[in-house]
Amino acid sequence: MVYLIVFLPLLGSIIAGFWGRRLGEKLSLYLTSTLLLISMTLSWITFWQLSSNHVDKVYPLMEWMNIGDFNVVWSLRHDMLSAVMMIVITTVSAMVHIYSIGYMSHDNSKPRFMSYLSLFTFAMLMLVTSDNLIQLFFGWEGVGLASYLLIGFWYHKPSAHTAAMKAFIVNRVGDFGFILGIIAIYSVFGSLYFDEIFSDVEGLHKLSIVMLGFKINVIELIAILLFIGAMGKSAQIGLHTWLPDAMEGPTPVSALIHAATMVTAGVFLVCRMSPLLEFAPFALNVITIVGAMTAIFAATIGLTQFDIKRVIAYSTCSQLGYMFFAAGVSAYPASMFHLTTHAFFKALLFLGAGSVIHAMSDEQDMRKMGGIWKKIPITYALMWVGSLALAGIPFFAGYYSKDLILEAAWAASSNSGYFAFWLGCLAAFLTAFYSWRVLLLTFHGNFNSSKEGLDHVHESPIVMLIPLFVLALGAIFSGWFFYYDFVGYNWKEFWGNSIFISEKNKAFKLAHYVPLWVKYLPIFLAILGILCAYLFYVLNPNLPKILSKKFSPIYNLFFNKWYFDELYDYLFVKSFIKFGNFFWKKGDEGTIDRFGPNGISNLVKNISSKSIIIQSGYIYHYAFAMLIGLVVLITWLLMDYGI
Amino acid sequence: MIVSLEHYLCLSAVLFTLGVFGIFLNRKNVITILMSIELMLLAVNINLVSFSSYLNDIQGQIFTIFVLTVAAAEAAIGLAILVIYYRNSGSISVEEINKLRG
Amino acid sequence: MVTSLFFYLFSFIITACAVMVISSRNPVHSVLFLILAFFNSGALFVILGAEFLAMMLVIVYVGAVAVLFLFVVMMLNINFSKIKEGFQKYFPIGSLIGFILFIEIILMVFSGDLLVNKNNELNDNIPNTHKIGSLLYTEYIYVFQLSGLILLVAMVGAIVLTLRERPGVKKQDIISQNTRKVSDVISIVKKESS
Amino acid sequence: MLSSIPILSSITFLPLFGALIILLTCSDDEQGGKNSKFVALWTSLITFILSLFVLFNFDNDLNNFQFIEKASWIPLSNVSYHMGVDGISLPFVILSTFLIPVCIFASFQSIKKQVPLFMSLFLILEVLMVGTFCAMDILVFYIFFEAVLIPMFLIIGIWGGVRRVYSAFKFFLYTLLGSVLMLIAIFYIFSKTGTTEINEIVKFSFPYEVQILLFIAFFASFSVKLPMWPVHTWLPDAHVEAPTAGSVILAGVLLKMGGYGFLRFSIPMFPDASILFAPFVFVLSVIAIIYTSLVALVQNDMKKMIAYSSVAHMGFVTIGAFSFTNEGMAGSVYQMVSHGLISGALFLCVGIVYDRLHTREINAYGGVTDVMPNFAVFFMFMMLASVGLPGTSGFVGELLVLVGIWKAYPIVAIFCATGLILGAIYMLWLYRRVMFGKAIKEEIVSLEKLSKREIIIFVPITALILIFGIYATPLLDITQLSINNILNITEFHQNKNKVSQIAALKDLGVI
Amino acid sequence: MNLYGISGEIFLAISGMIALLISVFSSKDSSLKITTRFCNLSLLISLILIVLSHQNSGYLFNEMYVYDGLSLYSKTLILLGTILTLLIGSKPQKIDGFNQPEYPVLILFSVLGMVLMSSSKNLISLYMALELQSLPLYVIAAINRDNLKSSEAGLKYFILGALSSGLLLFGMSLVYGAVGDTSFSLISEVSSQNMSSILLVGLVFILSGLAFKISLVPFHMWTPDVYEGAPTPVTAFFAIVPKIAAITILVRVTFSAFDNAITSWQQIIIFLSLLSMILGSFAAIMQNNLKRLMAYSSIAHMGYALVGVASGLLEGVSGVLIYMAIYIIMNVGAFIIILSMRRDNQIVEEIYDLKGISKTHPFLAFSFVTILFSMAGIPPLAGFFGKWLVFYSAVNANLIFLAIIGVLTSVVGAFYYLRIIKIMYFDENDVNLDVVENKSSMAILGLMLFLTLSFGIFLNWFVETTMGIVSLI
Repeated sequence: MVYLIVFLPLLGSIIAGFWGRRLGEKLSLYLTSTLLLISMTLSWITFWQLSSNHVDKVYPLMEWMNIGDFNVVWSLRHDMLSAVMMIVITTVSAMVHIYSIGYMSHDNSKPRFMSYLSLFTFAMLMLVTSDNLIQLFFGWEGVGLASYLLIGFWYHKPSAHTAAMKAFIVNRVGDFGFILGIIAIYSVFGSLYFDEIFSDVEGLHKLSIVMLGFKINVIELIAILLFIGAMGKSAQIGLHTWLPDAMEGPTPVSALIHAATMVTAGVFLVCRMSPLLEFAPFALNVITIVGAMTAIFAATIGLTQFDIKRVIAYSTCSQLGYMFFAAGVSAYPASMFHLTTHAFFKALLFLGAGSVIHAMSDEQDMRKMGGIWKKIPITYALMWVGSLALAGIPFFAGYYSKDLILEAAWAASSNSGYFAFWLGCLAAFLTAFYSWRVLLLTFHGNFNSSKEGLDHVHESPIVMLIPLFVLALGAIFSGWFFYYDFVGYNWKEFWGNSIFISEKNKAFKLAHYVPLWVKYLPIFLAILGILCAYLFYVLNPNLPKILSKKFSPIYNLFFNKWYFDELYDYLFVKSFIKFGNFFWKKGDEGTIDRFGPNGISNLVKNISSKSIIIQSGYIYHYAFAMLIGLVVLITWLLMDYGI
Repeated sequence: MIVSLEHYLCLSAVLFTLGVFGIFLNRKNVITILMSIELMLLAVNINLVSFSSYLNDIQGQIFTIFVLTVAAAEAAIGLAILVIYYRNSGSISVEEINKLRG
Repeated sequence: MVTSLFFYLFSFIITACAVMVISSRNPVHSVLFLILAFFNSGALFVILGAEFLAMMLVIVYVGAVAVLFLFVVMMLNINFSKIKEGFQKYFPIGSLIGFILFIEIILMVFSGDLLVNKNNELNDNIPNTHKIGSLLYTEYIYVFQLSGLILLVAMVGAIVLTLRERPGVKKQDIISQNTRKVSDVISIVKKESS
Repeated sequence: MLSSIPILSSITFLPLFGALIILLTCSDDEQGGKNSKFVALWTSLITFILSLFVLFNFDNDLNNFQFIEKASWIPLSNVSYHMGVDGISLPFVILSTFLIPVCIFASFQSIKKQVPLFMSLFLILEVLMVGTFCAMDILVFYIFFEAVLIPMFLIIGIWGGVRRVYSAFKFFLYTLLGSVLMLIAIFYIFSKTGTTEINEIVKFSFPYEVQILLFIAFFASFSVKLPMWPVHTWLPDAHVEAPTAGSVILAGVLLKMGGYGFLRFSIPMFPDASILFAPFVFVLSVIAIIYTSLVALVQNDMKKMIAYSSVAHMGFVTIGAFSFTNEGMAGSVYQMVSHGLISGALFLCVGIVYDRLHTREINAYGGVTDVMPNFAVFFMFMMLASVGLPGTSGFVGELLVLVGIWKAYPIVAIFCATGLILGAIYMLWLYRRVMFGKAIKEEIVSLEKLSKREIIIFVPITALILIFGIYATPLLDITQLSINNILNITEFHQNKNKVSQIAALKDLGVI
Repeated sequence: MNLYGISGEIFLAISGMIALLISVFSSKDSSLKITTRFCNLSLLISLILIVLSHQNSGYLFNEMYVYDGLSLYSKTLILLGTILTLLIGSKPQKIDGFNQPEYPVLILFSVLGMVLMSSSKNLISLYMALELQSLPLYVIAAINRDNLKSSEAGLKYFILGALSSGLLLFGMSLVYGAVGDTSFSLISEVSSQNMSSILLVGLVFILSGLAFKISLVPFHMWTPDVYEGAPTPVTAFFAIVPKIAAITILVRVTFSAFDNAITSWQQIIIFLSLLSMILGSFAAIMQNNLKRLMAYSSIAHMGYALVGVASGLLEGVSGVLIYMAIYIIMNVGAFIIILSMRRDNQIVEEIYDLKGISKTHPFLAFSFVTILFSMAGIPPLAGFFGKWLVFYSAVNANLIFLAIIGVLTSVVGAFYYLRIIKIMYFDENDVNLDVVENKSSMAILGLMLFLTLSFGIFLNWFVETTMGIVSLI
């Protein structure tokens, strides 16, 4: 069954990709969606089976490479972690497939799009079901590729393919760390299989290597390297720049890849590697701090953006920060829990936003929207659901998971934990604020575009709304539905061996026993955020402008995304080109060629033109040359002889 | 004998060197060069004969005869070439024989 | 004593003549000095006991070679060429090299390595000419034949290069002379007598 | 039965017959061109099939050369014509026999003048390449190795681009200069050991100082051929000017001769020197990876860019070979094979658009995807393979190399891995500029789609890249034992007392 | 006296004189043709006679003449080379401006000189044979007597040749003085006991004189000028045949007469070889005249060949001998092409005249390319094997630096060979070259091409033969 789950999407992708045009658009659309639905159903079934019998299984496929100890086998691992991921992936993916039928109706390369989507799903499934790190990396890169293809789907748009390229390359930076981490693991453990690694980790965690004269603990090094990989994929601060730009892709893509699944691969990786990370306290601290900083940092940018999808993208970024600091304080189940709930509500938000954009005829700027809630009431309602879940308003999905994360951070009672807690709370406030900013700017107030535009606004077709409903169900109920299993007292039994928390790290255990104010503070802040948003964008619409003028440096900082793009542009893009040109013109042509081949050949030509001067044409010169030769020889030999 | 072999060898060395000088320090005409060559051969002959005489070995003298023969033949051919060169260029100045070079 | 005196005299003359040969501006003078040098060398050969060679030298060189030179010099009507400027700056290095060569030969001569007195033919009563004659046609017949070939080649070469058939000059043509028939040449024309 | 047929010689010299037939019978007109294409294609295909026979009969578990043929050549000097394949050479033999028909087929349209000569040169090239990889006698190896210059020089020079003369000369003289020193070293080895059998020489252990000098001589040859930084500059020029098929074979096989040489000669014959020079090689390779990647980034010429990327990829090869680890060396071989396929295919891609538009300027393109969708797929695939996406053969090679070098020098691995990022940058940047965007320019809009012939060329390469990407074991199994042999030698020498090495260095005045 | 051992030479001498008569008494228009044919025939017959008579080895005329394997080998090469050059040069002679029927006769006598030279075992016979060889060469260099260049070439060749034979003679006189005899065996005896300074200086002088004949730097100065100035068939002859005799006698002098003074002459040979390789390679780069280029190329080649002598090993000598065979093959091939070059019935000899020949005369171009690559020493062509053998012997003799300089200069040399290839194949032609393709020349070219391509197959035969020869020196 697991085979089917994983390979049905691939089948769909191949069929749609190669024969899509011949099959006809419709057929390929339905085919891929159907296959995905089957895959989804099967994954739910396997999930139930697993949660009832708790038997982890590895389904081997075939050998990949085998040289000495370096042995990799394609195989599908089915344990709780992957099962959870599988249901998330297949569900969201199936919904997005269906949604795309409607959303992409105006596009004329639908088969290609569906093929990419299915390919992505396949890669993601390979990632989560992998039994070893190399296959995981395969999936990891595969989703990167699919993301690249999908972001650049509208390759006519320069911004789209630039964004695609950026996504791929920034991810590559992360992969750089990841692959080195994998290799380091192999060099330490002599194996790439999770089980073997984890069983050895306890004995090896004190091992260290010397690098550039520094003695570094290997496990810490590995953890950091892996985390770099996770950072890239999950758009953590520093490597986040690609995510907002990725919004150039079609909205279903944003929902599937850049909200629900692919970006959470980093979180998945961290959770998957939990048995190893538990022995790397320093790395965990780093993860916590980076996660917390991302949470707040992305939220601040989200405050100021006007592109509806970008705001949600930054929100995703921020939420990923939550997941990471949860993992950083060893609350992996909480992290996974938030991952799951977030997948639903964020996909919902994106698809909702997509619905809005669809309604607005591909307009994404919130300043050009407003007051359209009456025209698209269903979308409006569903967006409310999503926002409530995102803000962590009680009894929506986000509430359960986010609160738990903050509690765990507090319960960690370490410096980094407190740091994460306070930043997380602040981010919760900001989250609520910008969520409602989106809602209010988009649906309320006056329509800020042309009249015809307003007339044109229409509710999305049913095929787009069904997925929204399904996801809304998830956004509302997945919190309490999964709470008990994922993070409840029974969590150990539920997750089985797939997540490991060291006895030393008690944050997760203690998360349920935090002071009350810790529990209520986030809710309070969220409500406060909503109220502030109401104040800013309904009661006094001039306030944002006044504030932004007053605090223009900060506003500009936020609005320009902390100048990360500019910084990178200056640091890397420009300098790479500068270096490249320097090496090419000055290095290759100016030095190597000039003094190398060209230099030598010129030298040879020079010597040659000098040497034919000897051949002057005068007999006496010729005779003289002979004589010199003779004299030199005689002198040399006589001196040798001893006269 | 009071006149030792070294004397003759020195004389031949002088002649030989003068012959060589005549070839490459000559700036006048080719005939002088040909004559310088004859001087060199003369030096060789003096060498051979003196060696022959002091070694009391007749081979050197026989060698000398052949050298003389060859010298005559060489002179004949050399002068013939010189003549046709003169016919073509109208000059036998050493300075002007440099159409072929490089 | 007398021998050495004569040796020095002849040597001096030879050397002086050699210098004149290469330095005299008039090629005719050069040839004449060359002849003088040969004469003196012949004298030296006599001192060395090689009378036959001395005669050869005079006959072959003076009688044939030098005269040939003289012919050519006269025939070619050579201008006295001027010494060009390049010569001056070239002279020191050239003479230096030549001088080094000379010094080295002298050094070699006086290095004490001279192997003298082989004395394998003690019987010195046989005259020089006789000795040469007896060897030349026996032991050295091979080389002797070679020298003949060389002379033949020299002759052929010189003729090939210089022989010219000018149009309008009458010369022998043996084949056509022999194959001449009366009928080709003489035609009898009947003329009416008046 | 098998041993009675000189199968390797048949593979090696069969194309020669094809070349002779073409040279003797085909005139330089249209009909002759057609005939020559036909003969060349079929000859190379038959050769390929024969080589598959070798591949399938190759025994992975036999720890020695196989299909050995030996004929005495100069008995007085103990030089013999000696052929055989082992795990290291077999992949390259197959690669050569595979790429030649591809190249010949690919140049059916693009070569317009002197077709028979072109075809016969390619067949001769095949003879020499296969001979290089099969030779078990170092002199025979050298003869084949060096002779490759002739056809390649002519191919670049006659059918090349505008600056073909400069490039052809640079290619020829650069590589010749590199390899003549090796010739002297070979003579030295010959005179010291009295044999030219590779198997015998490996057993001979040279004094340390001698090893260093010999190593340098061999290094001069192979590093130019490979090419390594800073002797790489001939490669971009040669690639840019060569006709498509020439570039393919240059990148696909000729560069590999350098890497093959390191594995076959430098390392096993001079293990101590190799160990001594390994850090030096790493430095050069790392520079190559970073430096040439950056240079590739700023190129305006597609072929030049891919050429620079080849230099960077070859950096992995040397790093892997000199890591002296099982994974590293296997990765090095794997990387070579995969790079042979990938860069060959990339050059084919460039050739396809070049045939249509007659420019290699990246800026002249844009939006090609619209008009040539199939091409876009293939190009995309090759690009991703070049970037080293898992699932393609490029990944396996790079991964194994990284694994190997991490075991030896983690810090080198870190630098080396930056190549992954940089590679992605320039390849994506290239793809973006050529393929993406709107097809506005008129000449782009009117581009022809891929013909059947072109698709037929791409399909097998793509399939191979993919198969090697997801199922690496067969190729790794072939190379395994041979690499173990080399490793045994180097490990033995690595464990030798270091003091003696230092003492020897002092003698040489290095320290 | 049993003259069987020298019968071939005697036949040659007599037929030379007969040829002279034929040239005089045949009709003017056809005399050159007839004489050439007669000479070719007699060369062939004498080759057969020599091969037959040299089966055993022995001495004649008081050890002045020796017939052995070495002389057989070199005589075969000389005679074959001469026949080939006469064949390839026979057609275009008229256009080249000379019509003297004595031309083949002179060549015949010169060849006789060479043949005898390679059999010399005595300084006197060596000198005489050398002169017999040289004098006709001076004449035929100037044989186009109405041409200024040709006569200048002859004049230069003559003057410098006379100077060199003066040096040679001076050296011989010194050696005679030091040894008291002129036969090689005695010289060898004395030099083993006492290598005096006189003997040493004599050796230098003798080697200098021989170096002139082989045109080794710095005694090479005549070569480019004479090659350029002389009519092309003559140049072909100069470039190919005299070198063999000179190299042979050099080998004899070094390995037979001065075999015990190896340390002395080795240095001289190394010096000459180094300079020749370097100058030959470098100076050729700037040349645009094909004949001149071939001159420098031959200088470089002689430099390479001498590396084998410099090694002082017998296998080095064997390498040299094989190198000479290869040298003949390549040069005969190259000169066929040079001789075929015509435009509007005019001789052309600039390399740019070859432009685009690859299209108009593919066979010619292909052959020339092969030969040029072979000259550059690229395997698997003949030239490589020559270099292999000599450089290997140098390495064997621990003269690694010499070998390294050798290969480096051969890379430089490759440059100018490639330049010709570039002109033939890479450049577009504007004016077509008319090519005089006569059948015999093309057949010979085909043969040379075949030998160049497949020399590796015959290599073993050559190695075994020459090793057998040199082991008896």
